[in-house]
Amino acid sequence: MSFLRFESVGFAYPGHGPVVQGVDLSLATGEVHCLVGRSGCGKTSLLKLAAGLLAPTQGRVLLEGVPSPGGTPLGFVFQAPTLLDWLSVNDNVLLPASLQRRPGAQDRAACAALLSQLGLTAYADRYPRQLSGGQQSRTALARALLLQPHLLLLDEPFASLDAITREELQRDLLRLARSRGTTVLFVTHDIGEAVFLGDRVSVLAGGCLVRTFAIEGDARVRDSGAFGAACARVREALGMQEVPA
Amino acid sequence: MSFLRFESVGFAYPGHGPVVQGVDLSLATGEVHCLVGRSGCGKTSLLKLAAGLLAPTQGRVLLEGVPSPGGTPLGFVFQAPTLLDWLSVNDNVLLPASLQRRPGAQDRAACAALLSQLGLTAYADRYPRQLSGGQQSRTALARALLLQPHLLLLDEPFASLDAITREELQRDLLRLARSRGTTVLFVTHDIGEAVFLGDRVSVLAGGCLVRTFAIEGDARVRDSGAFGAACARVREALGMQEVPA
Amino acid sequence: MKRAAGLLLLVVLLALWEAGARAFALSALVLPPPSAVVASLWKGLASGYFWPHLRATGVELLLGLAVGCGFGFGAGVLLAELPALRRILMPYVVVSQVVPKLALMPLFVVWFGFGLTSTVVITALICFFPLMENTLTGLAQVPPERLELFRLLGASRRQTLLRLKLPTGLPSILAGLRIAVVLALVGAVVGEFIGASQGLGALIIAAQGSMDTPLMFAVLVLVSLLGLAAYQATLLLERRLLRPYQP
Amino acid sequence: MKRAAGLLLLVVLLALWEAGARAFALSALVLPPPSAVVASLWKGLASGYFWPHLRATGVELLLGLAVGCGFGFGAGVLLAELPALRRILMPYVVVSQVVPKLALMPLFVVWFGFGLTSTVVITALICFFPLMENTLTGLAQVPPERLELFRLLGASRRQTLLRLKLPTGLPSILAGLRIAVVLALVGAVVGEFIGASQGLGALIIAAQGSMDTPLMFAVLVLVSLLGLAAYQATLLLERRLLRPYQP
Amino acid sequence: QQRDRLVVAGWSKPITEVTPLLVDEEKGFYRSQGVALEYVPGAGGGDAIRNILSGQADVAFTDPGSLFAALDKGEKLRAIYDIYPQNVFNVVSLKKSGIRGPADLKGKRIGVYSLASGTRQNLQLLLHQVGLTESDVTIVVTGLLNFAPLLQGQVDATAATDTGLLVGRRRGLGEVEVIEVGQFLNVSSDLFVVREETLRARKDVLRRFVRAYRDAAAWMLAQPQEAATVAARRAIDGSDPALNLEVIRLRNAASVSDLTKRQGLGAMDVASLQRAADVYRQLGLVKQRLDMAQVVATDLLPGH
Ligand SMILES: Nc1ncnc2c1ncn2[C@@H]1O[C@H](COP(=O)(O)OP(=O)(O)OP(=O)(O)O)[C@@H](O)[C@H]1O
Ligand SMILES: Nc1ncnc2c1ncn2[C@@H]1O[C@H](COP(=O)(O)OP(=O)(O)OP(=O)(O)O)[C@@H](O)[C@H]1O
Ligand SMILES: Cc1ncc(C[n+]2csc(CCO)c2C)c(N)n1
Ligand SMILES: [Mg+2]
Ligand SMILES: [Mg+2]
Repeated sequence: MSFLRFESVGFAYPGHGPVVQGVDLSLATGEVHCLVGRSGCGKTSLLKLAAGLLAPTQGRVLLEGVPSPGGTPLGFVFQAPTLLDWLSVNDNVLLPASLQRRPGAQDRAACAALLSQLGLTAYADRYPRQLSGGQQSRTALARALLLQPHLLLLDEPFASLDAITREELQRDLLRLARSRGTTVLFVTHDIGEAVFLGDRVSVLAGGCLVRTFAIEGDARVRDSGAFGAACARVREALGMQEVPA
Repeated sequence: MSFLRFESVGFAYPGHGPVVQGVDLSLATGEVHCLVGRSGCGKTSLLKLAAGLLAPTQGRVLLEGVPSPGGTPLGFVFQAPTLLDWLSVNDNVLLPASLQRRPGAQDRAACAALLSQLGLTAYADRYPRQLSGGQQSRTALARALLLQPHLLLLDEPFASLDAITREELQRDLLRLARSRGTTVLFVTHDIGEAVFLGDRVSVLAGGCLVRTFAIEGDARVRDSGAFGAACARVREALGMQEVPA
Repeated sequence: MKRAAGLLLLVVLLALWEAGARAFALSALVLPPPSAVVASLWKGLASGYFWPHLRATGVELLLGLAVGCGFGFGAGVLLAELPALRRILMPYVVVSQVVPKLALMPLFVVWFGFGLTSTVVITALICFFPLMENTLTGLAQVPPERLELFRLLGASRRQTLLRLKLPTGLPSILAGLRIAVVLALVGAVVGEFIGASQGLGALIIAAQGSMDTPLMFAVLVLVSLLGLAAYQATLLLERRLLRPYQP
Repeated sequence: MKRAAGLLLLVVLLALWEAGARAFALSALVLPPPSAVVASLWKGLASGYFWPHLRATGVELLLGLAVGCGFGFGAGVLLAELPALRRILMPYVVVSQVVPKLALMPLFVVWFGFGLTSTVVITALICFFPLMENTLTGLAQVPPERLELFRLLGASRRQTLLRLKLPTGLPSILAGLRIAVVLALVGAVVGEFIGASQGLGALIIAAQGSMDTPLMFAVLVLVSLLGLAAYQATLLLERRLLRPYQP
Repeated sequence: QQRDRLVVAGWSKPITEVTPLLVDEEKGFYRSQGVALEYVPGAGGGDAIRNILSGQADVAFTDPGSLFAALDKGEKLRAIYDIYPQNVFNVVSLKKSGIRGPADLKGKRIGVYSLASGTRQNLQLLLHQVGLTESDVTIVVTGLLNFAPLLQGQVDATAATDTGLLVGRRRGLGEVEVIEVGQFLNVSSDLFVVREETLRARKDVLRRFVRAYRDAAAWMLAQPQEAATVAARRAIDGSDPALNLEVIRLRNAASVSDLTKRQGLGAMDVASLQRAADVYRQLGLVKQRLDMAQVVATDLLPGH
């Protein structure tokens, strides 16, 4: 059984034309699936459909066999970091736990570990307004990871991070997903990132899924020829002529 | 005389340690200068110092010879698109003009041209909340460009754009800056972008300018070896070991 | 459906009141049954007795509201823009509010003369405060990034106020207006208790004087209807002004 | 500095008032000079005459404020969460506000008896509304993304209210509280105009009855001081609660 | 000893004027009659009557105007004691205004406390005596501080009571012309009124109350000095014993009449009340013909 499944899903915002059309896609448990596509093609909408934040106007979205949102614990990173201004970084990260219980020592330890992994330990007591843009994104990421959800829906989580942090976090994310069997749906504009992270990469255009590529294990090494070739195939599907060096 | 000049500039947010230290930098008129650096290293703060939104706690920032903010018309793109919710895309883009005068036919034409160039024509009458993340960034960019300012301060303007749009806009921006002699200070996390756009690329770390590279004209071609070499040098200055294919 | 539920509730309440008044055999001087109130209301309306009073109160309400909201809004803007002034003037504003207008009415009459002016002054004084407080709070709610944006765009103070702070604070300001409208009517009616020989407030006192409780309640019904109309008008205005906020 | 400016203004105003009262040789009946007011104030305080009344009003103010704010906040939350209820109940709320409490006082006396209860009810009724309106508005100001966040985190309705909507609406709610505090004092004093033999309101009426305008103004000074203290306490509370909002 | 609780609803706060109701602690007039007396305040004679109708009080301290109005609405009420047989209302004008008699009031602006007050009703009575009505003058509501607008020239005359005029004079009213309504229609100013039902059910307690009040009033007549001292403690407006004394002197004067000299304090003048009721009817203040003989209950007073 697939973990997350779109069945000919269509969606339109009330009063506007369709932004997602006839999307059929299923993610196996533990799969890391990347979504690329031009700005405005419907990636965020698809992610929100997966999370059950939007209800499909056509078809259905199944999460572990039940219409989303079911009971599956999921982590979501919004495209813009959505932090609560009146909570410190620490409390923002602990929010998912504190909504379920009094955060215990274990939660606090998990939070501290995430903050340290994301280079935010020194900022744990600051308020969001006192952070740089990238620090805010990382806080939002830490929050999504805190409860070790079975499904991660990430909307360009690394967009405002520098190359080093970004590559570190890509590796961390991959390790984490593999070790815990977390299913990941990952939206990105960076084709290299998609190829590096994804078991499969889907290309979305005008709300339709135009192609899905399976990425072979040897394409995972960034300076391999297979990596470059996979990137080239995705770029082509996106309609880009030029290929990089 | 340099157009924009930092003279041993230091800055600290009240109650916190310094985030910008001893920065000396000057941009010639018409120069496109890219700023790269790890998340939290002080790029946004430096940009705000240039704009006069922050006042240096040490040294001074001179814009056309006078302490910033002087009278120099400048365009600023914030790291997060800062649009006014109650105005349509059109009105958001026209805002800089409408704060100076009743927007005339010329302003409206400039706005329409920008929207078309940025692929937003169809969205001119929408409100910001009805846009995708990338569409919002583009709206903010259009607003910064509307009045053809002499100085552009751009804080990761293309971060949430897909590769195609991004490369198109990079070319458009370069053309525009060259033709009008606009000085540009451009913050990005994408080293390729920095090398492609910049006449010079500065690397910031912990609030200090650690290196500034001049990019030769032949490094401007993306699939050239010079481009790769320039990228590699910047990566190295940033402390990245690994080099791409 | 909702309208029906509302109407049903009204009918049930009135029936309970009528039944209560009958069951406890309460004197009509204490709590008249709704039937008596309706009869009195009808008589007053049909004979034209109420109209001049309704008009007088309506005019005072509108004038007082205009003056009070004008000053309240103006003061809110001023004190929001000049925080130093706030610390100095706020005590006077608070004092002007907590001092019962009813007690000062005799002096108002001495200062402003009888009739319209005094009542309008009271009305304005009363509805001034909520609008001021909410304007003050609303204008302060602008996110700092947007203020930075306006600074960068070289917006004047006036423009920042009119085109950024005001739209941002609008929901809060309109909440103040809703409170102000309601208080203004109370102000007008209470002002008429002492300073006037016309208007619904004067009518209430006159009815009390002749111990005509059904008449008094009939007038209270008129006051309520006037209040509901004014509140509804505010809601309509609000819906119009806030349209771009809920796309 | 600001404190000094404020004090200076006060002194200037009082001096003007005193000079005016002397220059026009106004009868104390029309406007007593501040010196007479201060003398009366001093006498009342020193002889202990004022204390029981001040206490009575203080107690009513606190009780009325607690009840009124409790209900106002509760109603605001309820109507914000159940918009259908809002359309049905709002007319009753508006009516309860525009009907002058002074006119209803006799009924309150019938229902709630004399003294404390009636005055507390009036006070509560009066300060209920601004808090309700501002709570209603404040809770609606949550940006939709944050609501989505809470939905995703599986927050219950209660949690969304307590941990998202409430903190977001806090500035607006506190503006409502500032208005409520001020209105509550007016409510308590006006309630005492009719239904009480104790309290600053009763004292005002008694002073008017014996045309002792200096005494009346002295009591008004007490009312003002009480109001300023209550308002200042609200500001302090506000500063504490809003601390995380202004980092 | 078990005492019977009895609540008196007044038209005012517990002020010096009603000292006889406030002195039980010191003088024990009511205690000794086995009555536990309580006082509830009101703002006007109408309040007092409403408070007995709603069961909040047993006895109303109210003016005849309010009594007539309530009777006119069909309430079953009985007057049991004439507190002030003298009409204490007057119309005050500045000397320079040239108003000497009621006829001079035509076309003038005249202040009243409120549209619901006895000052207005008595002004109407006065105007009626010289064939004028309210529409021949301009009625202006001034509130309790009614002499301020008179001094400032915003009204030409103002309706007041004897105590009002007294305190007004003390506060510097100056030379004034006073037209006393009592000169034209000397009807009682205040009565004790009860519901018929109360009279039936609690006749004995009421009788003891009336006796006690009469003793208190007699004491106030005999010992005005002492009364003024006690009032300084008990009355909300009594902080100045010298003023208290003057107020008490006026109330003492209003408490006695030829009739009371003959029949004792509180004696009811049915004929005078009937005359007043008839005038109220002519004025349109009441609609029905009221038969005061049916309303007055004289059998509570000693000597009956
Ligand atoms: N308002 C503030 N108060 C205190 N510290 C702040 C504030 N804003 C930013 N900082 C701190 O200053 C440092 C530099 O911030 P800045 O926003 O300039 O970083 P940046 O280089 O733009 O990072 P990013 O790439 O993540 O946007 C960061 O460590 C940040 O935590
Ligand atoms: N609330 C809304 N109402 C109407 N249209 C909307 C709304 N939100 C998004 N859209 C439109 O739906 C389309 C898809 O939006 P979506 O946010 O899914 O794009 P995206 O692929 O995430 O783009 P980006 O890369 O720019 O974030 C866009 O054209 C956008 O204009
Ligand atoms: C001695 C005496 N003085 C004044 C009044 C006051 N008063 C007279 S009638 C009335 C209200 C009528 O509804 C009021 C307040 C009084 N009763 N007795
Ligand atoms: Mg998106
Ligand atoms: Mg930044």
